[in-house]
This record gives sequence, structure tokens and C-alpha cells, in this order.
Amino acid sequence: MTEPTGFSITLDNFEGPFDLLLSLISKHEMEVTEVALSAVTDEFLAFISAAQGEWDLSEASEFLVVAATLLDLKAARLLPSGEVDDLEDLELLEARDLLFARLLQYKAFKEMSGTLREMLDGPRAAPRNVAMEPHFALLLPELRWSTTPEDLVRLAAKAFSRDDSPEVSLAHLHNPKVSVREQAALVSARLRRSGSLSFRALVADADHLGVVVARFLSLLELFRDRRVSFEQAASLGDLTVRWTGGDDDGDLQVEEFEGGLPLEAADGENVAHD
Amino acid sequence: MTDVRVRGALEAVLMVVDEPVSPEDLAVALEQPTEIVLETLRAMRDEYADPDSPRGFELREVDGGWRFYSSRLYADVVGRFIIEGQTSKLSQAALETLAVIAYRQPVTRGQVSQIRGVNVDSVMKTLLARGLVAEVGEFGGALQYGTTTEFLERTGMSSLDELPALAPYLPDLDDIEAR
Amino acid sequence: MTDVRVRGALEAVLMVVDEPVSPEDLAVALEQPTEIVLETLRAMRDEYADPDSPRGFELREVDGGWRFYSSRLYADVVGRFIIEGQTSKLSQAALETLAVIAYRQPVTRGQVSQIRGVNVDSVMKTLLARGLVAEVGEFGGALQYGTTTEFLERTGMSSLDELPALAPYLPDLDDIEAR
Repeated sequence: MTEPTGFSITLDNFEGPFDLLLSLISKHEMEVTEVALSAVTDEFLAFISAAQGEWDLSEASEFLVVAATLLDLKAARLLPSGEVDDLEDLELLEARDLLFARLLQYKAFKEMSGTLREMLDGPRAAPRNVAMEPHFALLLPELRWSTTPEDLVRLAAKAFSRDDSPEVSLAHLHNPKVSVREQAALVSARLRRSGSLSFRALVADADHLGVVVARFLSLLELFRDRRVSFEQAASLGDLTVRWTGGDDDGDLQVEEFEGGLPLEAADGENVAHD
Repeated sequence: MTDVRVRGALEAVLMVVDEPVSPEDLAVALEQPTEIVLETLRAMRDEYADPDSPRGFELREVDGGWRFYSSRLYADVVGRFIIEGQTSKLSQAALETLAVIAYRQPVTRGQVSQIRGVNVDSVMKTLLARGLVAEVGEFGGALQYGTTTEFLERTGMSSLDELPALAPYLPDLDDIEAR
Repeated sequence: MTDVRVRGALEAVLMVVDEPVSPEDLAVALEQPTEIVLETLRAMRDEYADPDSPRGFELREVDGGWRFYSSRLYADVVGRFIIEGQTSKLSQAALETLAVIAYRQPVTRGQVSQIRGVNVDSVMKTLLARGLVAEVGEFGGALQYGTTTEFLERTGMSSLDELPALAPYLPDLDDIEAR
């Protein structure tokens, strides 16, 4: 059930899939302080470059999240634990553990979603759900009816307001959100017109950080869909984006980031937190 | 296709369709000659009705189409099940669906489902079986539903104009936005 | 009642229902002990699934109730007849949310958000509209959600007990919750 990530590592004290390392640490069968994280990172970079052109964006981003958490965890563990008498330090330690546990939980549900997809997409058994034959329908016991028009209007009002609630604009309370899907459409249109543009030019008119982030994410989606290619002459140099999608205006499967991105990166209102 | 597979495919389709299906339509779906389909349907009908071991379902030809029905041999048990099993009050879900239809008619099943946020297929069947709603038209290939005279009689109204205005019951918009 | 009549009566009743029915309700209508009913239902299930001559329909237990379904063996042929309004695939976000609800139910929207790390309002709306999840209760003023019988039917499970075990390295969830 655990999807093999394909990424295996060889350390002094551990050899095997990255997922297994994670599993051992979580079960306290291996001490995170004994893991040379720089070696893990080196191996991952080697793995990525060996599979050039073939590597999986989601795998890479997942690695980043996991590695960052491990780093956090390790930093916390390396604190002299015997002498923690500051309550804040202790809370910090617990927070790190909690973060790690959350990460594992998130990963587990992510994996389970693959299994669910298989179950939902498998051959279906359709339930028998046919109208009752008229001679049986006649047998239905007489309704006991006590519903007044006022009851009905209340029920209708309840149903209609439920429909509206998720769509209610909160624009006056929070900054409006940026849709990655919309930005993808805008970015594609510009690139189709110009052939190639620098990233700098693509975000020149962005008036918020959120818009820049959304356009960057939309480029990643377009890249995954092979609609664009990237060129970067020097490390940290200008990034040139080239349209490779032809005139095809077909559906781009941009996965919307739920609720869109907050315009201001620090706007905690839009992101669930504890 | 083997005989068993032809029979199986026919049973599968006929078990879940609501309306009688013509042998021609079945033949197209099965990619089999119509005669084979018709022959198999007749064999199935006879098999289910075998006097030594009659099934509780029967396959009947109605107006040139075929459909599974509950066998008349067991009508007494089915009748008892319907009378005793069904509650004589509409469920909350059914009432809410009815209210939505009353105010939004003519309305399609999909629209009702979207408003209520849940699948309403089985609740709609109940309301149809109770004669409280009926098909009143078609829009973009989807059936539209509305309330019936029976509904008016039940609620004691002489026409839909007597439905109370919805607006005063809707939550104040400012209240919602302030949440 | 003879065995054949019990079987026939059960088949006849199950022809007219629109949701899974409990053996208890069937027993009342048949005026037979529940054990006999349950035994017969199981025998029917096995009979229809006989590998040498599988039927096109199957009898399945879902959430403790029994209902006729078309057999998965013929899903392709049935698919040509039953056009379902909502066959579009669920997004990855919706699937992950569904997974969280399936394993943590009953669960509030806030709890799901916390696990997923993002706001899940729009995804929840999709899942509700598809009838895969429903409101199942209330806790501390917040609505709780759980999966539906439809979810079980769609995934082909008889009960939630059949959900595969979560990844082996998942820490004890209560530990996380307790903080």
C-alpha cells in the first residue's frame, strides 16, 4: 500500500527506501540525531539529477517538506534535553514532535487517497433503484401530514441559505484570493502571444506577492503539462519561459489550491492553523 | 460471447434500468444479433418462472421492452413489507426537498441536489411515489419537477401563490457576511 | 414457508426497495425468524456469484442492509445504459479529504482542515453534493461529517471495517489529538 517513492538512500547506519527511514524514526527505532541529513540531501540531489527530465515534481516537493521537518526535529533533539527547565523550550520540543506526527499523518492520508481512487474508479456495481410498481405504490400507508406552509418556507430558507453560505464574499474582511487557475490562463495567453518571456516580465505587473506566487505555481503546472520549458543561463540568473504548447487551447488540469492563495503570504486567516 | 455471458450481461443491465428496454438497444450494447438477445430474454423469462423453483423476480415484456419486476407470486409479502416497513411520515430530508421544489419549480433533480448539498435521488422517488411532486417539463435534456394538486390539498393551499414569501425568512445578508 | 418460497419472497421484496434493507425488516414482512432470512440472503449471494454460471446481478450487504446490484463483471455493458450525472473524477484534494473523513469520522470541518493544512470548504461541498459524505452529528456546536452508504456502495465495501489499514508508520492519532 505504501507507494515506493523510488528514492533509496545509503548511509553509514541505514540503507533502504526513504520512506522506511521515516518509518523507523517515527517508531523510535532510529534516532534522528544519528541520521546524517546532509548525506540524505546529497543522495536526493544525485537521484534527481540522474533521472533528469523524468523526475516527479510532487516527489521533489514532498522530499523538501519531509527533509525540512527532519531538520527541525533534529535541531530540537540536539538541544541538551536533560537541562530543559524552561517551559518554553519544552513546548518547543513538543511542538516539533507534534509537527512531525502531523506530517506522518498527512502523508498517510495522501497515500490512502490513491487506494480510494482505485476503489472508486474500479468496475462499478450499480444499485437497483427503480420506481415502485404502481400497484405497490398504492399500498404506501397514508401520510400523516402536519406540515404547514410556514414549515415549508422555513425549510426552504434553510436549504437556500446553506447553498449560499460558501459563496458569500468575504472580500471586505480579508484580501481577495488569487486563483492559480486564472493566473495559469493569463500566463498561457501571454506566452502564446510572445513565444517566450522572462519570469521577471511575466510578473512585472503583479501588485501583490500572492499574484507572483500564483503565477509561479501556474508555471509549474504548465511545465508538468509540457506546455512550457524553462531556460536559465546561470544559477540565480534570469529565468526564461518558453511556450511549447503550440496553439492547442485544450484543457489544462490546474489543481486549484483550495480557497485560492492569500494575497498576502502572511495572511493567516486563509490558512487553517491550530 | 458465451451463453452465460450473454445472459449475465442482460441480467446486469435489466437489473438497474428504470424503464423497459428494447431488444434492439440491448443488442447494440452487447454487440450481439437481436435474435440471440431475444432468444436469451425468453429463455431467462422461462427460467425465472420455473414452476418447481420460481424466482421472486420476473422478466416481463411490456410494449416491446423488457424489464425486471417483482413477481406477482409474492405480492402479499411485498405488500406487507411496504405497509409495515415504510414510515407514514415524510422524513426531514424529504420535507426539505419538497420545500426546495415548491419554491424553485420547475427544477431539475441536479439543481435540487446542488441546493441541498446532497444526493436526492431516493428522496425524489419517495415524493414521486407519494404524488407530491411530478415531472412537469424538460430543460436541457433533464427532467424538471414541480409540486402537484395533491401537494396543494395536503398543505391546505388553493394555489402556489399562497406560499409564504421567502425573503423574510432568509438570514439577513449582513449577518452572513459578518461571520 | 419452504426454502424456495423464502428465497422467492426475499427476491420479490428486494426488487422494489431503493436502499439496502436490514434482515430484521425483511424478517417482519416474511414472518420468518431473522436467522433464516440472513441464512437465505447469504445463500442467495453465493448462488448468484457461482463461478460456473455467474448471474449478471449480485446481492450485497452494505452497512448491514441488503440490496441487488448489477454485477461488476458486466460494468462495461451497464455503463452504456446508465449515464450518471457525476462521473467526473474527484480531484486529488477531494480524495485526500475523503480519506481523512473515512478514517476519522465523525469529524468536524475544522478537524479535517487541521489535518489537511488547508481550508476544505469547497472540497467538502463537492463531497456532499456527490453524496459521499453527509452530516452525521454535532459536536460542540460544529457539524460532524461521516461517509455515507453511497460511499460504501461506490467503493464496493460492505462496511467501514473493510477500509485498508492506514500506513503502518502512522503515530497513534490520539496522541496527536491529546496535545
